[in-house]
Order: sequence, then C-alpha cells, then structure tokens
Amino acid sequence: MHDLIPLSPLGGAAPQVDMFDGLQIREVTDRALASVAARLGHEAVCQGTLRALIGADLPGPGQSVEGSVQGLSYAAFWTAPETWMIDADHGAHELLAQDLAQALGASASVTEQTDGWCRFDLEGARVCDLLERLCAVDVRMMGQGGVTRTALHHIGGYLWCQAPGRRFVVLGSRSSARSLHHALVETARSITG
Amino acid sequence: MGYSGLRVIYEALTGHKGWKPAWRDPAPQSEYDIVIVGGGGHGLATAYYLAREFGQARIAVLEKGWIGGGNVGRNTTIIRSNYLLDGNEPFYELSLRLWEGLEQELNFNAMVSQRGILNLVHTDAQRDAARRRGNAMILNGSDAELLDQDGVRALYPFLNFDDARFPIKGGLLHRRGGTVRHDGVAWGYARAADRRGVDIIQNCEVTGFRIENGRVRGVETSRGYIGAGKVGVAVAGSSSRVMQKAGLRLPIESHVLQAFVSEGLKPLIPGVITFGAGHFYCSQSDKGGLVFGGDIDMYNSYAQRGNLPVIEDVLEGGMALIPALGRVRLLRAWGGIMDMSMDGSPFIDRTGIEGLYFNGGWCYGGFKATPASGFCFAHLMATDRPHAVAGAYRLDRFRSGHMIDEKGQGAQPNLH
Amino acid sequence: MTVQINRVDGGRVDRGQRIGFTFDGVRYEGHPGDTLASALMANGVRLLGRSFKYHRPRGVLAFGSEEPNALVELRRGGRQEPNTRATVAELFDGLEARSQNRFPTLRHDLLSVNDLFSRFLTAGFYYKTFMWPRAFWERVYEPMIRRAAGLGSVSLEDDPDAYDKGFLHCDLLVIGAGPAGLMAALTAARAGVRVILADEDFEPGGRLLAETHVIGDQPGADWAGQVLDELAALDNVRLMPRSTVIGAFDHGVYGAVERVADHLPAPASGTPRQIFWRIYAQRAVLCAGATERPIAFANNDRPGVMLGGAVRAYANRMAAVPDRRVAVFTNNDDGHRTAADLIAKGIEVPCVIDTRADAPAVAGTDLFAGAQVIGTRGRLGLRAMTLRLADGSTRQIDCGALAVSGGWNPNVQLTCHQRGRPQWDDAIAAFVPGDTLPAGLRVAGAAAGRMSTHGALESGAGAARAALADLGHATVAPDLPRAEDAPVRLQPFWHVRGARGRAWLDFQNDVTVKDVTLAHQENYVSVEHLKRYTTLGMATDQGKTSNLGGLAVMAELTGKSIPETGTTIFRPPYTPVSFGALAGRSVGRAFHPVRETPSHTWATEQGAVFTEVGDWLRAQWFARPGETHWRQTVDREVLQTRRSVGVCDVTTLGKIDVQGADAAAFLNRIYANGFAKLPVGRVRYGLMLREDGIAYDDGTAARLAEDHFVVTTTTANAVLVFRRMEFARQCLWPDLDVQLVSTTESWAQFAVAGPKSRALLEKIVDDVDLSNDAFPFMACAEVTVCGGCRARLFRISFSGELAYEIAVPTRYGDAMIRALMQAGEEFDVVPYGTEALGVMRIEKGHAAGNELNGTTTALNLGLGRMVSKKKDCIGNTLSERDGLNAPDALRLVGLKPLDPGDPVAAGAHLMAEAGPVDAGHDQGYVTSAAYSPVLQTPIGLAYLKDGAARMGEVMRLVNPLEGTEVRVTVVSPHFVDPDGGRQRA
Amino acid sequence: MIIHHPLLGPRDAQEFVYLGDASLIDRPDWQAEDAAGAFHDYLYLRDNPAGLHRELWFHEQGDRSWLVVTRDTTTHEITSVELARDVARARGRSR
Repeated sequence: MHDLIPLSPLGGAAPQVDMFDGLQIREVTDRALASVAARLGHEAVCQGTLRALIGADLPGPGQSVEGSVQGLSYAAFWTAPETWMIDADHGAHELLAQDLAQALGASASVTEQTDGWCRFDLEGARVCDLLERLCAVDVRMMGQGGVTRTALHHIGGYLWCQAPGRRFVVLGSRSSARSLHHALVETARSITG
Repeated sequence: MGYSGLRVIYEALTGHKGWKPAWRDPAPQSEYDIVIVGGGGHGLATAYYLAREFGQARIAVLEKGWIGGGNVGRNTTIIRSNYLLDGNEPFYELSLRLWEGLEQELNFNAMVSQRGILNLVHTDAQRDAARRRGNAMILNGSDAELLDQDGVRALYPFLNFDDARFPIKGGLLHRRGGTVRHDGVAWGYARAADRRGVDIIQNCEVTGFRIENGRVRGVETSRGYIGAGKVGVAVAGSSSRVMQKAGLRLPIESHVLQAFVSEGLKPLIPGVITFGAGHFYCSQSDKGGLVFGGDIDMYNSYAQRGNLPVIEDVLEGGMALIPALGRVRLLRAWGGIMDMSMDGSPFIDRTGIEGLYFNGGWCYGGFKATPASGFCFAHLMATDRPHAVAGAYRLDRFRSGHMIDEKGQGAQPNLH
Repeated sequence: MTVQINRVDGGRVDRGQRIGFTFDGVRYEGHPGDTLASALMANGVRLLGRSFKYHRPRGVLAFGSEEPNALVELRRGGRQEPNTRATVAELFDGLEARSQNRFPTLRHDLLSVNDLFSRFLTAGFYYKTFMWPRAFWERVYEPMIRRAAGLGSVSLEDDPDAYDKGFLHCDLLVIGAGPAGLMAALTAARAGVRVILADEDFEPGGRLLAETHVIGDQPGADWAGQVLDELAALDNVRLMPRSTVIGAFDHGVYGAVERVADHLPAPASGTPRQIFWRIYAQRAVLCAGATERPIAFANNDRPGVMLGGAVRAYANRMAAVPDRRVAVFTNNDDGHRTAADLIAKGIEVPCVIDTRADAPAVAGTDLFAGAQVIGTRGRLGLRAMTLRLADGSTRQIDCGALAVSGGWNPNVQLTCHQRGRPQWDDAIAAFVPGDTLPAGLRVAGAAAGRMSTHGALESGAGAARAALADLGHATVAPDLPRAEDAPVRLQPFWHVRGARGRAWLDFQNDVTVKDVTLAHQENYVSVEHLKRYTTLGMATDQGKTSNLGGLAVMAELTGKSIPETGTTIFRPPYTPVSFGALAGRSVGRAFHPVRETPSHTWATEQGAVFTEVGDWLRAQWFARPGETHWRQTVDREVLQTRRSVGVCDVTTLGKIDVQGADAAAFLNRIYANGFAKLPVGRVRYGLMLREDGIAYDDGTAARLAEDHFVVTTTTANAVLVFRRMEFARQCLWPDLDVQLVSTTESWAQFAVAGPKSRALLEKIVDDVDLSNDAFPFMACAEVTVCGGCRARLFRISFSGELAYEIAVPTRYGDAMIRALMQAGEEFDVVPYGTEALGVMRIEKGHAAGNELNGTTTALNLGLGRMVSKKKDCIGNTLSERDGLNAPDALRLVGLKPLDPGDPVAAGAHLMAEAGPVDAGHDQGYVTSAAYSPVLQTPIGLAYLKDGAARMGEVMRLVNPLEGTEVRVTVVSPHFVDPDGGRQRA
Repeated sequence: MIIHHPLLGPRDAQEFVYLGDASLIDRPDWQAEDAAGAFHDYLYLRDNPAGLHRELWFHEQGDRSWLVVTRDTTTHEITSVELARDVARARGRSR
C-alpha cells in the first residue's frame, strides 16, 4: 500500500462538520465515484452488466437508485443520456473505475470521478430554507432519490435528495470546495441567525 | 433661429413665444435624390453630412416611429476612441474629433463631456493587452495613459482595492473619451439637417424596396411609394429585417443589450469606469444617475428587453468594484437591439444592388460612432467611394478573410 | 421633544409604545405602525425636501411607494441610504433621517434661487446654451450643473450589510394583498395549490387598512386580518410582507425584493438586510391596486397639497393629518370620501371644490361645484388657496392642507414589463392593462380598473380560479362577502387653465404645464420626445403620479385624444431596488468562486505569492528569505530548474477524457494535425482551430489505449474546448462512438522539469523503466507511485527541459508535492510558479494565451505546416482564405534588445529602424516579454509582418504609452535549445 | 427564461450556454465544389429572423446536452425543445 496521505477537499486530514440550529453540514470523503457512458450500440449490454454489478436497474433522467451486491451497497444516478454516475464505498472500492471498466469492457466508457468532486451532506429541518437561497431547483418538491445538476452560488454541482425536505447531498467541483463550503455556511448563518 | 444663451434670455423675457419646431413634419414627397432609411443617430447624421459636406439636396430620412427612438436613445452615452486594430481606430478617432466640435457645428448642446474613460486591468495579461492597445491608440493619433494601481486609486479612491477577488492592478486611461447626452445627438442632427432642407418623415415605415434590373428605384412605405436615386439603410438592430426586403442575408444577429440607471445622486463618479474582471461599466449623468451596463443577454432577440440573469450579473460586478453602492438603488432597466456582427465590427458598404447602401453591424458600439458613421456613409453615398477611414467595413470581408476582430472571438456574434 | 399635534384618534398605530427618531437633527416621537412620513406629519412637519431643478419646498404628496417628493437620507456611514421615500420608511427607535438636495439647510436653501430664474430654466434650456466658449462646458458649466443636480448622497463607505438571494417556486403568485389579492390568494390556497402572496407594505391589507369600508359585517381591516390568519395557517401558502415584486420576466419568472431588516436599526448578526427572490410562478395575479393622480394648478406643489386618497389613508390608518384644516379639490366622487372621513375624524374641512358642475353635495362642509383652485400661498407650506367659482368669481380660503383627487390610475406597471401596452378606458379615464400581458399573468382589482371593493373581491377570486383552471385544478367559487360597489363617477380634469403661475405635473423633476406646452411648440410631440425633452416621468417615481397628466396636456395641445397621443410603457423595476440586493453575496472576495490547486495548502506553507488565473489561484512564485524583488525569485526558480529540477502544479490545465471506438477519428477532426495514427502510449502536441481557421487552443493528447485519450487544454479554455467538443460530438458527427468527460478536477498534475527530473521520478514511480529508450520524449503510461498509488505519467515539456508531468488522484496531490520535494532534496529541487513557467516557455518559444489571441492563425504561429490538408477538420477550409495567407502575414519571432539593459515590453510595437513612427508604419507587436536569466537579457515574442524572413533585422520597439523606444534584433523565437536536444535527452 | 428540457423538464435558461442558429448543425462538405463559399455562408450568414428561431443551447449546468430550441425572438416564447443530437441525425448527419 502506498504511503500518500489524502487530504479532504477542504484541506483537512479529516472531514469537516458544521452544526447549526436545525441544520448539519458534513463534508464526506468516503465515497468513490465513477461515470459510465454506454457506447453506441452497446446500451443494452452496458445496462445489463451494470445491473448485475450494482444490483439495481439504472435510473432514468433526474433519478437515482440504490442496490447491493454481496453485502456491498451501491448507488447510481443519471447524469446525461446513457450516462450514469456510480457511487460506492471508497474503502471497499478505491479502484471502482478500474473494476467497472474491466467488467464493462467495450460496452462502456468508464471514467474515474472520485476526486473530481467535493461532497457535503446537508441534514435537518432547515435544509430547504438553505438550498432555496443557493440554487434555482424546486427543492421542496424533490422526491426521494431525485438528482439534478445545477449551480449553487455560481458553483456547478449535483443536488441529490436522500430524504425529501430533510437530507440532501451536494456534489460540487472539488477545486471550489472552500467557496462552496463558505456559501453553505454563510447561508446557514443567514437562515438560522 | 440660432440657439444661444442670449436667445434663451430673450425668449424667457418674452414668454418663450419665439421658439420654433426643432424640425418640421413635412409630408413625404413622391421622390428624392437620396432616401435614408432610419431616423436614428446614424441616419440623421448621414443626412446632415450629405447636405452639409457633400452638397446633396432633396434628401429624406424615413423613420418608422419617432426619431431617436432606437439605440441612439437607449445607450449608455459613452464616446471613445480606444480601439486596437487598424481597421477601427482611425475611424473612431475621426468620430471623436467630430464629437469635439459637434455642438458648435450643430448649434445644439448635446453635452459632449470628455470626462475620461478608464479600463481597469486585473492581470498581467490584461496589462500587456492594454499596453498594446494604448500604443495603437497613440500611434493612430489618439490619447492613452497606462496607470498603475496608485494612479487608479488617485482617480477613484472608492474602488475595491483591499478586499477584491480580482485586485485592480492598473488601468488604461483615455482622457478624451467621455459621455454625450444621447437624445441631444439625435435632436441636434435632426434640427441641423432639417435646417438644411432635409425632410424628416416620422411614422413612415419602409415595407419594401423597388428594385429594377439590379438597381434600386425607391422604397415602398407605410405612407406610400417614395422614389429615390439612392437609398441608404441605417437601421442597426433591425438591419437583417430591413435588408431581407431587398433579398440580402447579412453576417449579423440581433441581440438585446440591457442598460441601467440608478436614482439621482450627488456627484460621485467623475468619468467612465470599466471593470476588467466582470461585466460592468459605469458613468454618472449630469442629472446624477449612475448610468451603467454590462454584457448582452446572449440570445437572439428583437424584444427590446432582457432578463434577470444579466441584471444580477451586472450588479454583482458593480458591487464587486464599488462596495459603497450597496444602498444605491437601480431605478430603471431597459433594452436595445444590437446588430451583433460576426467579428464585432460594423459595415459601411455598397450592396450588390446598385444605388442601395448599407450601414449597420454596430454591435453595442454604435453611439460613439455616430458622427463618423454619418460622415463616412454620406461620403460613400455621395462619391461611391469609401471614406479612407472606413474602407475596411466591407460586407464581403469574411469571404476574403479580412476580419476586424478586436476581441478575437471569431464568428460568434454574442461574444463580441 | 415636540408634541404630536396632528395625531388624531383611531388608526393602526400602537399608541402604547413611543419610538424616538430624528429628522435633520431634531428629535421626534412616533409609534409602531408609523412610517417616517406619518410620524413627521403627526408632529406637524410638512417640509421634507427640495425639488430637483428649482429647489422648491416639498412635502409628502402620497401614501406609498409612488411618492415623488418626500425623499430623505436615512442612517449614517456605510448604511447611509439616499433617496428613501419617507412614505415607505418604517419607523424604528433611533431612526435618523435627513433632508437632501439642499444647502445649507432645508428651510434656507441657497439653490432655491433657481426658482427665481425659472423662466430661463425651461424644458431643454440646456440644449440651447452653454456652448460658448467651447472649453467652458467641461470646466465651468457642467461642474456647476452636476453640483446642483443629483438628489441624495453616498457616504463612500462600504455597505456593512449582507444581502441574500433566493429562488421560490409556486403555482400562483399573488402580487399585492389588498382585497383583490387576499381574495385571489384565499381562493387558490383553499384549492390546495402552492401560493405566494407578496405585498410591498409592512402590513398586508392594502386599501382595506386605509378605508372605512365594511366587508360583510366587519370593518375591512378586520376582514383582511381574518383572511391573513387563515392563509398563515396553511402549509401551501407563503406570506411575504415587505416584499415588492419588481419585475415580470420571461416565462413566469418574477423578481421580488424582501426587506428583511430595513425596519430594524441593523440586521441581526449573519442575517441579510434584504433578499432578492427569483420567483418561478406557473401563474400570477397582479393585484397592485391603483395610484391616485393630482390635478395641475398654479403652485400646486407646496407642502400641504396632497393626494386625497393619501390624506384619507394617513388619517384612517396612521391617525395622522397634515393639518387641522384640510380642504378638498376633486373631479370625482372619491374626493368626497376624503372629506367625509376627515370630518368623521374631527378635522375641519372648510370646503370641497369639485370641478363638476353637477357634483353631489357633501355632508358637513361647503361644496363649490364647478369650481377650481387657481392658486396657493405659503412659502414653506400651504397657508391659503384661491378658488375660481363656477360663476367666475374668486375666493380665498385659508387651509393648511389640500387633498387633491384627479382620479385613479390602475397600477399596470408589471403588465408592461414585456412591452405590453395598456389601453384606454373611458369609464375611469385611465389606462388599464392591455391585451398582451406577460404569459401567465392576470390582473384583478383596481389594477384591472375594478375600482370598488366588491369589484376587487370578485375579480380577485375570478382571476385565481381562471389561473388554476389553466393548471388543471378545480376550484370552488368562494362566497363573496358583501362590500361597497360604488361606480366611478368622474369628469376628466387634468389642469386648471387661465390662471397665472406654474402648474406642476412632475413634482420631483419640476415639470410644469408650461414645459409641456413648450415641448409641443418645438415639435417634441411624441410621448417619448416629450418625456426625454422635459424629463417628465423620469424621476425616482418613474412618473407614477405624473405621466398621465403630461400626456393629457399634450393631447389637448395636439387636439387628439389621450390614447391617440400615446402612452408610455413601464420598465422594471416597479420600485427602485438596492444594488446590494441584486448582487447578493457575490461581493468582495466572494464575487466569484475560487478554484484552488491540489498543492494550495502546501504552497501557502511555502509562502507562495498567488495570482488569479481565471477563477484559479495559482502560485506565482515562491520567495525565499533574503529575496527582495520578485525577479530575484523567478530568476532563481528558472535557473535552478534548468540546472537541476523544478516542480510546478499544472493541475489547472484542462483535462478531457475522450473514450470510445471512434475516439481517434473524432480527435482527428477536432485537431488541425493528425491523430488517427498516434500509437498507444504516446502523446502528441495538438493545435485546434476555430471553424474560421483561427488558432483556438493547443495542448496535448495522450493515447492511453486504442479507445482512450486524455486531452489537455489551456487553463483559460478548458470549459470552452469541452463545450465545443460536445458540439462536434452531438451536432456534427452524432454517430461517432465517442464519450467525453471533463476530469480536470480529478487529477492533481505536476510538471517535473529539468535535467534531474528523471532521477527524481525514478525515486517516485514504482517499477517503471524511465530510461530514454523505454520511456522516450512524448511517451505516456498509467503507472503507480510511492508504493502503489495509481498515477499517470507523461513525458512532455513546456520548459524545453527533460520533463515529465505526473498525475495522481487529487486527494493525494498534497502528499505528492511533498513527496516530490522530499525525493528531490538530493537534486536541489525547486518549486516554481507561473512566472518562472512563463519565462521558460518564452525562452523556449512556446505559444500561450498571449500568442493565441483569437486573431492569429497557425501560419502566424509558425505552425502552418501542422494544418493537415488531407483530412476534414474544424477550421481547415476557411483557414485557406486569402486574408489569412497574405505574403507579409504576421509571423512569430523572437526579439532581443541590442543593449541588454533596454526593456522589452509586451504590447510595444515594432517599427523599421528608420522612418516615421505611426500606425501606418506599424510592423507588429510584442505578445510576451520576460527577462531571461539564462541569456541575461530581456527577450520577447512578437508578431512581425513577414517575420520569418527578417531574422537578424534591427528594428525599433516603440512604447509611446510609457515613453520608451529601444532597438531590438529579430531572432528565432526559440531562444533556448532551439533543436530540442534537452527535452529528448 | 425557462427552457423545457426534453429529458429534465423546466430549467432556468441561466443553466445553459447559447450558441446561435441551429443551422450551425449543417456543416458543409469539405470536399464539395464550392466548399469555401459554402463554409462562408454556413459560418457567417444568418437569417436572423424576427419571429420563430431555431437555435442551439448547451446545458452546461445540467446534462451537457445540446438542445435545439424554437423560440420567437420578438416575444421570447418557446414552442419546442429537442435534443440536438436527434435533430442532427434527422438532418442526415451521422459519422
């Protein structure tokens, strides 16, 4: 095993947590991500292989699914036509992209995305109050598993609803982690202050 | 009847009974030697210079609405000669020189105010570009000064120097640039042209061109057919619409540019400032309103109005540059339709149709060009030769690869 | 402390609490529920400001946001707030207000001398004079005019308050919470749809709070309160008081400003002063009510002359009256209500002057039917007025206030924001919303010309039901409570004729009937000419109380009807909006997001100086103790890199993952040079053109597998190149099998350059033969580093040295740079920043952003032969145009000064060694310049006409901007290692 | 403005980047007789209608689809939105 010590997107050795009245903002670093794009003419093979790999049918636009195979849990969300992001535990799947590519062969293009993103999990009764100050998405109507790409305070990213009205995941571009975090925290103070 | 301070006093003392219409409202005649389509700044200036400089008579300006109702009355009133490229800078320098004597020439105070224009630079690459531009300006007989941060601070101490995302490193100052009362330009040219016999015909929309054997014979209008020896079209914003009636397809898209004014304030901003790290430029009118703008709305439009993203983008730039403006209020936002050309530069050219001339493609820079545009278009129409400083403004320049692309953005009009 | 002499009984102010505030330094008291205007009124203060041009005394005219006169400055320092309408400023304890546009004091304003010269200062006088001598305009006239003009002032201190933005979604947006809006909101809310009810007032209810009307069995205000209680209890309703909808934009997007803390001394910590909401509404109902209009008569601008409905609202809602003796001047029945309500409050109403000969009688006061007000007196406030009775006789009446009603104009502003034109309604002698409304918007209540309370309730419910029907929701018709349904009885009357003195139309901008007459005389007849020539309607109220009056006068002069004369449409915003709200939190350092490189933390520890490159922050150089000038630092970084090895974070370069069976074919069309045959494990430099044949971007493409490339772009163009590649993929060649993913963020990438780079990397990279044979120049491979961390290794060089770029997953970027520095210690490794990077690439003659400036071709760059003519690629065809291939086309050259002490400045221009210096003799320009510590001389890259053929020529490099002119020699742009031996070593 | 994305429903136009006339899909054949003229007309000339306009938008803050939006340039009303890839194929573009 190599000896390189990872840093969190916010630059810490450990992920950061911020607590507010009715809202928690938690930096998350233990997820692996890889995108899978089906190749032309291989869509069915790609989907079938992935179904077996993650234990769930791939979702349609704006949606995510969760699945599990051999005790390992996965999630997948739609990102573009015939393209999905696969999410898995980083500890068990540091080489997620490599593994997927191997399994999918020429049926798909797989790209490692784990470190392209910073992730913040937002939880609490005020989460919609927070998000409606940051992005144009109708967050109050987002259902379980809904995923949408949007811009939060000029920073592009994904918004993933894990419990309507209560728990959302924000994936933002990793290099802007501090700006995104600043926006989340400032806005959290604004709504709870 | 001339305008002067003495005249104002005399009229005041005698009940203002002597003031005459600034221009007549003649009925259209059946035929003119020259018909100018478009009663905006460029069309009125063209008519004026045709009469004044080129000895032409029997001229009419046809305006579909009321004169000065297009972009000459909707812009942010800036004049400048700070261009980079050879095809442009001599033209805009001529324009600036014409501005400098305009009021005396027209006997109309359009409030030409050379308050200075400062283009801020925030990176080394911008400073290099500013140096190249400043030198090009000077080599073309214009004026430019390169300021460092202290130089900028001395002029505008309230800009954001200390807490800026993109710190101000300096700026290119063009002292002879400034502002002009935009409506006054249209009215001044209209009055002066009228006094030289030009018929200004409002509420007269051109609905078609009569073209016979490759030569223009006249125009169909909402007020009937009007014959013409030559027809010049100066309808920037609507160029494609009008020229389409003559069967021409242009290298132009129409886009909306929004402009803004704040509530009136006591003097605050002496000149014109252009933010180099966001979409924001600003000056203060003589009435006290901050007059400002930013980028176009990006999509093709003829609607003369824009949307919130650009409004917010402009104000974000404004606040980033001048944090003291937080409690100043935006009073009014409006939109004008820009002829965005494929290289960001205009056209003053003949068309494939004999006797039909075209002036357009001014992007969002037409106002400052008004005098030179009128002068050069008049020159072209009167002599059938382009004026020396407008020779590059040809419609076929993309075919031959002679683009005049100040911004280097290529054939995407909304990026110019 | 003054006594509230004009406070009357009743009203909605909380007399139980007293609030202290100051105006022009004098301390007064008011109550919660007061506005600054009502509190000053209660305290007997009538003079609040000065007009724009003549500096005439000005008092309160109106009740709400349409106020043109009572503009004041609030607060101090960074919170100083100019031009605030006292009529909408909520009172709070400690509020500090000052009058503006006066010197030295409000009562004694020196510029009121302008009024004496008013006959000289008519509409447009400035277009006719100030022209001689020419130089006097900027030096004398204009400064004088500017000082006199303007209204309030800005402190020039930074605003300390925060502003938020937000986004709301609803099925129905109801704009205005008067009777129509409340009924619309209630109807929709009961149907269960998502409703937003926004009202600009701090207390919703609209005119129901200002009138004595009864709804059902209860006072109107109580009914409003009951409805609001019901709405507040529903989850599907969002009530937004203190929220002004300022604009109707495309496709149901509305802008609204919520004033969160303007009624507080300061916002609570962390909370915003205001929020700018973007509201996405499926449907909207405009219930913005109506604005009363004045009647123009001689000296109708004195403090104390007010709109009748406003006087009534102050009396009924605020329990304040402008005076104890108030006369009424009206052309319609609504004026009579004012008289009745005032009388009920115990105010003396000496008379009602009604222009209508057949005006109905009013109980409790004298009626002068068919009479007109022809003059007023009172230097700083109304004391008396003169009437001309129906029989032509005149009469003088003492009064401290005059309530004027010329009828009511529907507030159609938002219906015009998408350039809809209102239409004339003879029945109410006003413009009502036209046919072309913003899509999805309906209008109800007085805004739609339904002037009675019943009409408001009925049309509000109807509009909501129609809107919901559009959306497929069934609604139940609500039981409409009983309410007054008086018809509008009005005789249009705009201005009093045949009287001496100026009659004001636009109070703030000092536009009088005479000005309109002059505009007509001078042919400024179209409405737009009238407005622009006279400034009518251009003040901070945007003509809410003045436009129609001016139009009516012009209509009379032209002999046309008002609708034939025209109308002006309104533009956003409905009321002025603070810059701060529209900017939100994108201010200061948060103006744009910051992008940090993976080594940012480490670089900060090293004391790096950072520079902005787009949104990225990059280390510019790493100063060491004892270095006093950045040049010392950069020279060291360059020399040490070229001598041993340097490390630079190059993560910011765009990285695009290109995969698919047709990936090679795709790149072959994207790049001007060929890529089809690039072997796996190799990298190639690539040049992209725009379709117009101009060089667009350059970078490398590494072939990791038959069907997998990694493309790099310049930092500046990363996003744009990706977008263009997607365009080509989706729109031009949709059946090529290729997939694109931006991976710029995923990999931390470092350049390791210099003769010792191989030795350094051999310590880092696991088990890979890095020898020149095994891993030659332009090789690439997927490897592991530091005992198993996956990585990508590219042997590419921007510096011209033996060099590599090594990429690891971003989370390990920090550890990687530390590992590189540690491993490199024995080789005297140096970190270098963008400045040294730039110096080395100039020394090597590599083009960068300054050379790829969007106007230059491959030919200009000296890369003409790279453009393959044997294949289709973007830009190929149009690159062949004559204008881009002139014999003397610019060519990239190097420059060296004859005297190494002379500067070479980027942006300086090249002239022949002898001859004139002007644009006509311009030969080219310097794109990039640097001091070369290797050559120990300044050097530059330049575009020079026919430059390739001019090697060795001595030229003048002129920089008149900074007053320098130096002699330079034209040389090859490849200053260092021109045959590339080092990078292949 | 709101663009009704065929896959993602209504989205604020601010999430998109505008390119221009959808005729930019119809890139000429580089080997045709008058390729230079065809490319000139393709790249530089525009109908620029006052009325219905088919135009290209890129969903940059979304799924990275290029869309063909039919919009009235005088009112901004949008009457149809299609995936540009489908439009391109329908216009005969392939490999």
